[in-house]
Amino acid sequence: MAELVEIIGITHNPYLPGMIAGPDPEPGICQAEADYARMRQKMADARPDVLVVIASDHLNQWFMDNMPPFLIGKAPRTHGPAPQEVRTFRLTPYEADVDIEVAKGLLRESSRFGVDFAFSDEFFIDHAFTVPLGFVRPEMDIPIVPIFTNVMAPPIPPADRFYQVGQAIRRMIEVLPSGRRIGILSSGHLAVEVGGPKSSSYSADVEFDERMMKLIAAGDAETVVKEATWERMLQAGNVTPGFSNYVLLMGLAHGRAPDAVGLHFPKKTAAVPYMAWDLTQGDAR
Amino acid sequence: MAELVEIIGITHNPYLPGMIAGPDPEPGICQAEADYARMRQKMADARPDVLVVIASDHLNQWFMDNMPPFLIGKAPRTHGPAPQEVRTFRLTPYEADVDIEVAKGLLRESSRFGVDFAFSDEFFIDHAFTVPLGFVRPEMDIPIVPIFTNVMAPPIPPADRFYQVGQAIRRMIEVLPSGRRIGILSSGHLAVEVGGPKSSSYSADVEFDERMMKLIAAGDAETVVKEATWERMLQAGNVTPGFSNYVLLMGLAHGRAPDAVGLHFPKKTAAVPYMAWDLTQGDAR
Amino acid sequence: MTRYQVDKVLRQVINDDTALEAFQRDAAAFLEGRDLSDEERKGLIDIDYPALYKLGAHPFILSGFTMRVWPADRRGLQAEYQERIAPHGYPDFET
Amino acid sequence: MTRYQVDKVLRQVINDDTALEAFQRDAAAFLEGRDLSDEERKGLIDIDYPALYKLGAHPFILSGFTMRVWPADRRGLQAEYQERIAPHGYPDFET
Ligand SMILES: [Fe+3]
Ligand SMILES: [Fe+3]
Repeated sequence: MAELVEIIGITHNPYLPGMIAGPDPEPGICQAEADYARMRQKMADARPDVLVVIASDHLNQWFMDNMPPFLIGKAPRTHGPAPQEVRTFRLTPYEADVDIEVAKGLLRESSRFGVDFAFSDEFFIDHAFTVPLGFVRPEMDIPIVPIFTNVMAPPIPPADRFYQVGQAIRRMIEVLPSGRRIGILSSGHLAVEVGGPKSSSYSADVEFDERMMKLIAAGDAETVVKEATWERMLQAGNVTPGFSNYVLLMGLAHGRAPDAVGLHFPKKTAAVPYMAWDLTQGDAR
Repeated sequence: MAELVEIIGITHNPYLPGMIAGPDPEPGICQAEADYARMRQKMADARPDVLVVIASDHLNQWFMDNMPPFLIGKAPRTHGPAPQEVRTFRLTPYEADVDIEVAKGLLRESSRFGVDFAFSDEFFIDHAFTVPLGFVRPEMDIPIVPIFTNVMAPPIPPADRFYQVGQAIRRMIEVLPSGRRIGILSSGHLAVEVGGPKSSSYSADVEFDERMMKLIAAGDAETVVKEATWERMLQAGNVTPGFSNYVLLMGLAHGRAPDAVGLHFPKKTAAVPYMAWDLTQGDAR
Repeated sequence: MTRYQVDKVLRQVINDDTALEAFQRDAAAFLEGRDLSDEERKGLIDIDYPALYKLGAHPFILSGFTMRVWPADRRGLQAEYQERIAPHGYPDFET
Repeated sequence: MTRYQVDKVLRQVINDDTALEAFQRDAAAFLEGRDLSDEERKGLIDIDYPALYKLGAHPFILSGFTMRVWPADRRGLQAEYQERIAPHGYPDFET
């Protein structure tokens, strides 16, 4: 049996690494840096053998010619982000081994737990993976298992399906024959708009951000699922459905309130959330 | 509410159309021709507005770079088979409109019923679709909704998942807002070997074929699911997992015994099965 | 329903340098044979992003495409983009 | 685990006439830069289908590939194929 040791959710805002590294960061950015350093420490303290990373792809790779809602990558090694992302955001590349045994184990168990994962033997990871990995494990020394979710190309699964899939992944991990210590890292969004009329240089909907993070902090998955409809998310900002990955994390945590959670509003970019569940001491369900 | 009016399962053996059209067909082939003419008449009598066609792709299109277990096609029109299939088997092309409203409806409902369909806006249909469509609706005048299943690239979903997905599709159809009359056409295999040591010029495993068709005739889905493991199917012939689509049909029929079922063993090719559930008169569950 | 075909063009131009060059050399030729409406074709050829936005092009790749192929000075393009699409609100971009 | 890369070659050669021509013109050049083991590379270059079968190439596309590229007389190839791979039984072909 594999052991789930830590669940961490952060943003994959591709501007954030540059803002942190840049000259004279504003207080909100310094706060993000400190928060994410804490997340890095948390994951290190949990001593995972493998990081299951749950994130999206920004139509860089999976497209509407064959768009799976949930896909597991199982090539031996992976890297990212895409060249045009490096160009646009000046991102640092990330490379890691894939833990094929765990990837195949999850894939094999998935049907039994009612989830239909697509799989891929040839893929890369875009900034939704490389940005959070760069924050939480810049050493690039822990093998990963990438799980891609469709949050970009409608129709995307509704929030309750993300919640159910999170619960199912938890159960799959619990029956994996490998004795691995498994850390979960996921990235998503709060309210963000890209390519729409709203500016992307601040939270696109502070009310949505505060409301949702409050519900997450309280472990109130039921209300999150009820309120985070496609319509409400889109109204908050046209790429806000990336929020769905946080709902999946709530499912992975079986609805328990996180051990650490926070939200900051830098002046020049989208809100910066974090949430973490520490599971090494056992998890009161 | 849409209405499910007929479910038909036949083979997609790409040699069969040529054997039927060829000079001096043997009695087993004449029998197949008569059986499949009956299936065509049954579907015509059910007067479907749309054919939901459940079949596989032979690595012609979906590959292990992005292999979804279940995918719905929703481009406005489709055609097939692939050029190299036309060349190899001298198949007649098939072209049809796609009923986008029904395709999108199923896709949208799927999460609610616990199925994670991938979707595609750009695809073709290979011989697994065009052969059965050529038998059952050569007029090419009814819009289709193609549902692709992965039965070629392991790991494929186990038989009980195919059964569950069949049940779920039935429920999705029942809640579709469209008032359409829906016919289901599916193709699969019994024991067949391609590219393995066994010859493909007769059933690769008569015992498997007879056993499974007897169980299908009896509506004994439970035993089918128990016995049609990946190992047993592979032992019967290395592409036998295409049988899984018939298991899905049993799920669609909620385990009821078919109204018509048959099996013939031509001398020079794989066994020719058929199964049909007539639902226009209501379905006793 | 040719919205998918528009998105496909946007994405090819963003992701594939050969496609980008072909598009920039002769957009009409690049689009030939594709199943696009006249409006969509014209919108792509003219890089008329407000028109494409209104027709339901995926906003994420539409903005990436526009930033990539915009032929004139790009200072202020972001602000101008937002302002010019704003009247169209939030068109459905499902394919 | 480079079995996927073998299957990818088989499938390209079957599906894509340009790939077929390139493979037939110079198989070694066609395979350059691909992540294949020495055994797999040699098996592909020599069209040594029993070796590829034994290594776990997908039987369905391996036979399609072999029928497509076999350089000699193809009468009897089907029977010969079955006979020559038979000693290897049923290798796992999961990627
Ligand atoms: Fe994103
Ligand atoms: Fe088949």
